[in-house]
Amino acid sequence: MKATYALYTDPESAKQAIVALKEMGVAQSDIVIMSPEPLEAYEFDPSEQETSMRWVAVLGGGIGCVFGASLPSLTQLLWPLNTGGMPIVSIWPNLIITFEMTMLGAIVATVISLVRAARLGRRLPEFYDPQVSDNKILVGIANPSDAQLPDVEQALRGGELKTIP
Amino acid sequence: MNLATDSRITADLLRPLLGTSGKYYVTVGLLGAVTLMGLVAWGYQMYYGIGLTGLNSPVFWGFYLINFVFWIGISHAGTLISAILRLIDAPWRRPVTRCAEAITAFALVIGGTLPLIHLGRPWLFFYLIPFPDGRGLWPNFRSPLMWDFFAINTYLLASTLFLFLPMIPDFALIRDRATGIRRTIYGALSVGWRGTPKQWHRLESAMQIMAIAIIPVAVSVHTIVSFDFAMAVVPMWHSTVFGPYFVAGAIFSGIAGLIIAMAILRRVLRLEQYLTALHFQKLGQLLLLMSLLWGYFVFSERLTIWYGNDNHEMPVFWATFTGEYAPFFWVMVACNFVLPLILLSNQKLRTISGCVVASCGVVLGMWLERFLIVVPSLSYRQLPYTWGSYMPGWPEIAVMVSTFAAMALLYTLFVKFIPIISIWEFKDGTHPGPEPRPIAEPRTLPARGAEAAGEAL
Amino acid sequence: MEPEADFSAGIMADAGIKSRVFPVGGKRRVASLKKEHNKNRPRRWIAISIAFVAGAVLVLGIAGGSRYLIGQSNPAASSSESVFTPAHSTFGEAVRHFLGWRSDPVQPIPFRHELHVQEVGLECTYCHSGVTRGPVARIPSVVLCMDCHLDTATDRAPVQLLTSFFDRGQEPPWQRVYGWLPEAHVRFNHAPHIRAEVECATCHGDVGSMTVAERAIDHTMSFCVRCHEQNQASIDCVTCHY
Amino acid sequence: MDRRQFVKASAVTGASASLAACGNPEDQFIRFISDEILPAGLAVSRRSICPLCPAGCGVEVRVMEGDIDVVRDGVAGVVKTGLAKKLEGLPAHPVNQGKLCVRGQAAIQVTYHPDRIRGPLQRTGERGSGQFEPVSWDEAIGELSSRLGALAESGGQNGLRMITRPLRSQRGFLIREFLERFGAPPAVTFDIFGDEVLRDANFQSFGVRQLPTFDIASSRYLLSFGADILGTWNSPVSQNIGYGDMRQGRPGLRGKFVQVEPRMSQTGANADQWVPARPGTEGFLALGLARAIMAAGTRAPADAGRAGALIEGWSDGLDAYTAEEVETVTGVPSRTVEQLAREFAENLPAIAVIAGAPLAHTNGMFNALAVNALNALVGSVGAGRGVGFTPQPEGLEPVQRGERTIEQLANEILESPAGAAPPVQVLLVNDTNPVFGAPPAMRVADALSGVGYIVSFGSFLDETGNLADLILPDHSFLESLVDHVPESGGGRAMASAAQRAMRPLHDTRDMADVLLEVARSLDFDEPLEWETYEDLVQTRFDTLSPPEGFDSAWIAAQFGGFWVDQSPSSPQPDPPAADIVPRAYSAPQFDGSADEFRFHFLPYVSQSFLDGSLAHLPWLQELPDVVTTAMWSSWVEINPRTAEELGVVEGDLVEVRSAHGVIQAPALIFPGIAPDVLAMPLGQGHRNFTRYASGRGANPIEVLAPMRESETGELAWAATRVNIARIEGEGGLITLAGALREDEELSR
Amino acid sequence: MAKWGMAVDLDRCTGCEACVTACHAENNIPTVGPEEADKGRTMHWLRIERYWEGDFPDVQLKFRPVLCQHCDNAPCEPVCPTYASYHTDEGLNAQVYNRCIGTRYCANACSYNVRVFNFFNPEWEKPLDLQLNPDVSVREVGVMEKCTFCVQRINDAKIDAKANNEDGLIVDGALQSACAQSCTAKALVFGDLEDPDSEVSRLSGSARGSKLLGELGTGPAVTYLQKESWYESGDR
Repeated sequence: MKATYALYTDPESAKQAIVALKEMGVAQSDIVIMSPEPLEAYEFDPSEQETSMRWVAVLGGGIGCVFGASLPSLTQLLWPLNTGGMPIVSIWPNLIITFEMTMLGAIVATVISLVRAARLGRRLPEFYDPQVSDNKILVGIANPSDAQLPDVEQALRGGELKTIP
Repeated sequence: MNLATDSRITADLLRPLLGTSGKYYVTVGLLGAVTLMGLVAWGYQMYYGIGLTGLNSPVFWGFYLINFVFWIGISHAGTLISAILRLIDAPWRRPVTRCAEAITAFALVIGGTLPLIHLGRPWLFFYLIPFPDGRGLWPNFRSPLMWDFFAINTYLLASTLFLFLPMIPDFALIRDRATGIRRTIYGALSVGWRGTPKQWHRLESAMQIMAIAIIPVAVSVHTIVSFDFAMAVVPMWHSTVFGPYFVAGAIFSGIAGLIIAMAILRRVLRLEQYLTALHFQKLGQLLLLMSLLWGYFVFSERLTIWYGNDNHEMPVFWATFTGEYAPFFWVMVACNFVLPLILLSNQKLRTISGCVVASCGVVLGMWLERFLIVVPSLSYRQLPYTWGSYMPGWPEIAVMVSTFAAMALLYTLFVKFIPIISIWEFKDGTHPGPEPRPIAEPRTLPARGAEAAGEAL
Repeated sequence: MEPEADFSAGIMADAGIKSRVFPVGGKRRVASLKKEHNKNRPRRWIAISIAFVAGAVLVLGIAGGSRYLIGQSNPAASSSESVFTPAHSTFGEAVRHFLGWRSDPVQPIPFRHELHVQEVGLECTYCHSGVTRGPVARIPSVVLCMDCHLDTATDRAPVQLLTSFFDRGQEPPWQRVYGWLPEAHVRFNHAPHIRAEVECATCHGDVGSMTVAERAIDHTMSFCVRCHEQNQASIDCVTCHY
Repeated sequence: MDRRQFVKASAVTGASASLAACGNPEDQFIRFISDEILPAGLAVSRRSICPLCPAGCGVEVRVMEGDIDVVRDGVAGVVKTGLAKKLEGLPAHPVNQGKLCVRGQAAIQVTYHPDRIRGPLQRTGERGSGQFEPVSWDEAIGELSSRLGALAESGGQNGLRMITRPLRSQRGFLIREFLERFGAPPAVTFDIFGDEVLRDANFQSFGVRQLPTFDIASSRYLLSFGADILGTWNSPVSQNIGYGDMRQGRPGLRGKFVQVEPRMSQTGANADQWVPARPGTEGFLALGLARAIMAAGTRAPADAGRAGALIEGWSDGLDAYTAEEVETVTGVPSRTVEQLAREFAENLPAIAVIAGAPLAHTNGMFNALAVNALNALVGSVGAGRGVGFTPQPEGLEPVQRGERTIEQLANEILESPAGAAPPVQVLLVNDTNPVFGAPPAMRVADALSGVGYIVSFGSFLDETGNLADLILPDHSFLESLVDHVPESGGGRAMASAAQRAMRPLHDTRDMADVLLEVARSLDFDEPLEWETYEDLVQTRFDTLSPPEGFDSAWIAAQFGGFWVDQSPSSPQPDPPAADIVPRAYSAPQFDGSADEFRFHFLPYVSQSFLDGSLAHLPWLQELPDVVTTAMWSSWVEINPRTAEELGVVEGDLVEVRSAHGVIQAPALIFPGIAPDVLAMPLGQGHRNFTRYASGRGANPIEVLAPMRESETGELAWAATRVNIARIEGEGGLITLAGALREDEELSR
Repeated sequence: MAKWGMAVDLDRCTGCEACVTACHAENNIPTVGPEEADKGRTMHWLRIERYWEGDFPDVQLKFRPVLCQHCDNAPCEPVCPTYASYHTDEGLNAQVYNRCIGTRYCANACSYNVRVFNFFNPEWEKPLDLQLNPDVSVREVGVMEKCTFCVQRINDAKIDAKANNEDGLIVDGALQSACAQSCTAKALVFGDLEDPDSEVSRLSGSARGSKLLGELGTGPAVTYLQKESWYESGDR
């Protein structure tokens, strides 16, 4: 694949490049940004500030809760043992199991949603530059059309320009 | 954003992963051998029977469960603390969190093994796992041991993930510097991390949610551990204060453990500038707080028992207060209450070494506390005819020693493969705002810095 | 906020120099890293071996020492050299018992059940006389066999083998086909099952049509429990385990 | 894994382990055809008689099929046979009515004991070295016969002696016949803690040389002077049964039980009132009560009849025994004396019992006579009146014990002139252990070493058996025909008999049959007319009148396990015509001066081991003594105050020293003992008695002085004074209990 | 459905300990030897507790046979994670050896401390093993065990009754635990508490009856009939 990008040593110039790209009409979603740190304060990509992860967690918790509540109760009901006059299903202990399962559900769901949302767990695409972890900030676009190319390079001039043929 | 600082941080924190001295192998070897000793002792005990321990009637529980409670307690250092610190977003948390969370993960693994060693027939432990077998038999969910089973496994999984997630960017960082097999491994571990704003943001919010979820789990775990005792009608076990009492104690010993670990890391990994006096100051204050809390719990527990003057509980009370177990009791009070009070309440004494000394005292004291909870109560049960006492057998001692060795071993290996301080979080902490910070005047390099690269650890 | 400020200052302090000390660039770093490894390799093995020797000494030291201090005596140790564990004679046996593996019985004489049941028309209880009265079905004594075989089928090889056992005053070393491992703690009683008119075949398969009896049915707990449930027999644990 | 290991493994994992054999040919082993067909997996019940004490309780043996190792013509293999699995009381038996005591329950271990002698042995090493080699029965019996034959020819019949425990079976009769017809003196019976004093006293008071049978169940007052009626003495099971009913068997009526003794025994622990009296003054106390009763006028001296007449001053109301006098002599408060007297006279039928230590003083006979008189005074003597005597079946009366004591025998051997032929050429030892049981002062061990040839019938290598030259191991009682004539415990004449309950495990033979075989080979002038011991027992039993439904008492006896005289009332023999010599109280004499030896030493018959003959049974070794909860050890009981004063705490090793010996044992703090008394159980301290008892604890007999009861010459084993000192060393006291007291501990 | 229980008349009990050995013989209970006994690992399912009261000469000794109380609300049952310790329909606190993994939690929870643990594998020096009762399994190392009220006898009696009695019920007295059978003073009485006419029901209803550690609310099936003093009773 082709890509054109520049590496910046400081967030400011990176931010400027992004603005420039936007100005020349590149959609935010097409701009590829990689940074060694969150640098959330710079809001490289305002569109990414929204997430539904906490609701996923709640859902996961719900599933865990149901499981945790049914596992002991059902086994106690379906395979009852004489408890010497005590109730077969013991609510209080089951609450403990339920609680643990709920939390487990929530946590697992969070991780799964993270993997999904952050597109983790897949092979590294060619379009990546190890220097990002040398504290460079990468700004660029994938598969620029030849028409765009000069403007893009113009927009990215602030940094050390690179292209992937 | 400052390139020089960032790369210096990167270099400092990656140093242990790069150089490996002979000392390191010797350490690992020794620790491995001692750990091995514990396993050997366990095998020997399985062969001849649990009778090799000092356990007897009436003291059916001994060192194994004391250490179980102890390590589960230690495990409350990490995740709980770092979760709280994350939520209140205390900036000084950044260098601390990972080594704290690592303690949790390892302590849980060790603590979780001890009940198995404690079993009379460990090879049948799978009876505890709820799975549909042909006999239509399920574990008994009424048993506090089952609650333990669930709670500890939940906690272990949760805190492992909690430890793992923030490591991903660092893995990516190492991936980009490594070659060959290492690159593949770290590449796999970094699950294709690129550092896009989306990834960063999702990671941050995931950590937020996990932090919220994991605190109640941590609290529940040690509460349930306390239920192992509180659910039995044994003198001085059957108590409502046990839940919070244990949780407080756990965090207490956890912080102490964390302080000791940090002090060692600081010295060995040359992290003086990352784990500074400030951190020990903060943790010291926390430790002092917990010490007071612990003292409050002990007082209210003891007072209630004493005032209630229950026939069956008083023998235990007096045995620990003035009787055969009194020495342990008073040493415990000294270590857990007096010593921290002296060392930590005073700004001058709350130095790094002061904190470490106090922490060592607390770890000892908290171990004694668990001993005093388990043994005296079992020695003095309701029927005086059955009273007895307990003396550990050699496998119990061997296993106990090896648990500490195992902790050190796991930690040593951990710091060898993973930066013990979260690099990206630390960097992130160094420049919160858009406008770059002024760079201080260049100063001459301290002599130590030069050879640092060569003989790291 | 006071402490944070001077804290970060601690980091920023000598930032300038650091850039010179550690020039950016992963590759070089990796190279030097490799070098260090080569440098360490010989030292490493020496170190490891030393460490393990030291460790072993430590193991024995602590184990033996504490044992001496506490004066642990170990009766089981002295009395069970001959067996693998106090509970099992060999390691293999321990594993087999744990996994419930049981090798098939090897019978000294190929006793033909089908012949005796179908052609001769004997009842099971003729030989296995214990079932109606008590727990044990019992493998019949050779004496019972000789009731008939003193003069029946004396020309057949198996019968002659049988007779030779009898003449030596010995039982043929029959091996049990069914039965539970001691760890199962099962106390089974045939009589009530017979009274409840449970067919022999229900639990033993159609032995009447086998030659040498084989373990046709695996007596797992689920097998017993299912049948007990179907027939409203007690499934209380201590009905069988005590 | 060889066959032995396989059997070992199956031993570990129990009966069902034969499974382990499946499919592993190396685990196959030869199985012989069994000659005993039992219902598979089912129990059959057979009868037997417990031999461990003279009570003679009937036993129901639970027998089930099992595998035993055997060697048949050189081939090792296993064979199915009936094995005794459990002993229960025989429900119909008049003595124990289906109950069995702790020792009877453990008796089964005698048969299966790992250290049982498995065949005849011949000494190879030095005498006492314990080195033996197995020999065949023919050789062994041949050896014995030839030696006896030689004796007979040389006219030295006197050189054959026999020591046996008191036997109440026909074996006693056989032994008497054997020795008589051989021309040897009668057997010496050895039973150091026997009740001869009481038998004599009963003979003088009531004309019956026998231990009494108590009707405790219907009595309202039970006053015991040192008698361990609920533990070990006389017929404990029947007495326990009676005691239970006395307490709670009669709605609305609960008898009172008073125990007089300086050290609280298991029996004393059950008393409503426990009265410590100075050792040896029990008789004085009894007469104090008698005086008070007579003074109260409820009873006249004449009521006591002959028994009273034996006490000096009885006829004129025993003025010398005022309550105050009693207090000064016995240490029992005069208030208590009057109270006891009142209660004893008011709550009839009332029983006074005396046995054990009170009779083992120099004035034991007087104590016994005093208590007999007290019984007679309140009219509780006679059939169905509290204190009775079980009539003995005519023709089956057990042999009275020989005149000579072990001590006399020992002296005879030791005093024989040096160089001369030893007076005892052949010594037969049957089921007794004088080397362990006799005080060193009697020098039994030395004497035995001077004996020409010692033959033991014992089943175990004990101290005496260790000195033997030839060991002809006897069957265990489960393996042999047993018979017994109970001395007490029932209202009517009775005799028990039972065939063997199981086949012999080892290559052993019944002592009686061996004697008969030897006798045959010796051709006496008047030979023993019985082929086997069974013949003998049968002929003897058939002299009894068979109960209806049976044509012979022998069959009846085997059928039910016992025979009971059907005749409506069994006659009491008349008192002897001998003239009456009244006795006056004489203070008990003690060996050792009170200032040098501060403490009375009180050895007592152990609940588990009796006189030590049961110390080899692991169940009894691990049985926590009910009063002290001690196991696997022996101990010295000390009053807490004394211990404090001596600076001794529980478990300390102490040295008990008398003028005749020293023993070491751990101290045990014992609130129920007088400050000037030390007590110690018998049974431990075996030098050589199986893996379970050897070298364990100390033997109190070793410090006993050879004091004698003044009239009968019996050993006064309670008349030794000792002192005690704490010494360095490991006490080795093992107790089960964690605390002495309950309420005090809990409300501390 | 029966409910098995026992009455212990402390006024009859003489501490003769016949029950203790009878229990050993019936239930294949091993002896552990002096070293282990010293560590407090004896295996008695039934023990006779004795307590001293007062000081010489006014000293008294109390005996109290203590065996598993087979509580209705047993502390040992819920704590077992594998249901090895559970409650049967007939009110027994059963112990299922093959299900036991040896957490020893039940032994802690039991306030009477009547559960014993196999710290080592039991050993019977041959030929002592020939005496083992085939009706009772031999427990191996790492397994908790306890008084079963002689469940093997209960099961046999039930099978018998089903086969032989027309109503299929066990006759009172026909079934006895080993300890009760041997008890010389008839202090131990075993039977069915559901059957109002049984000896044990009658005794359990006695005015002298009390439960051991009753204040804990464990609901024992064993009733202790307290010792009387002579003056209270006497002639009534």
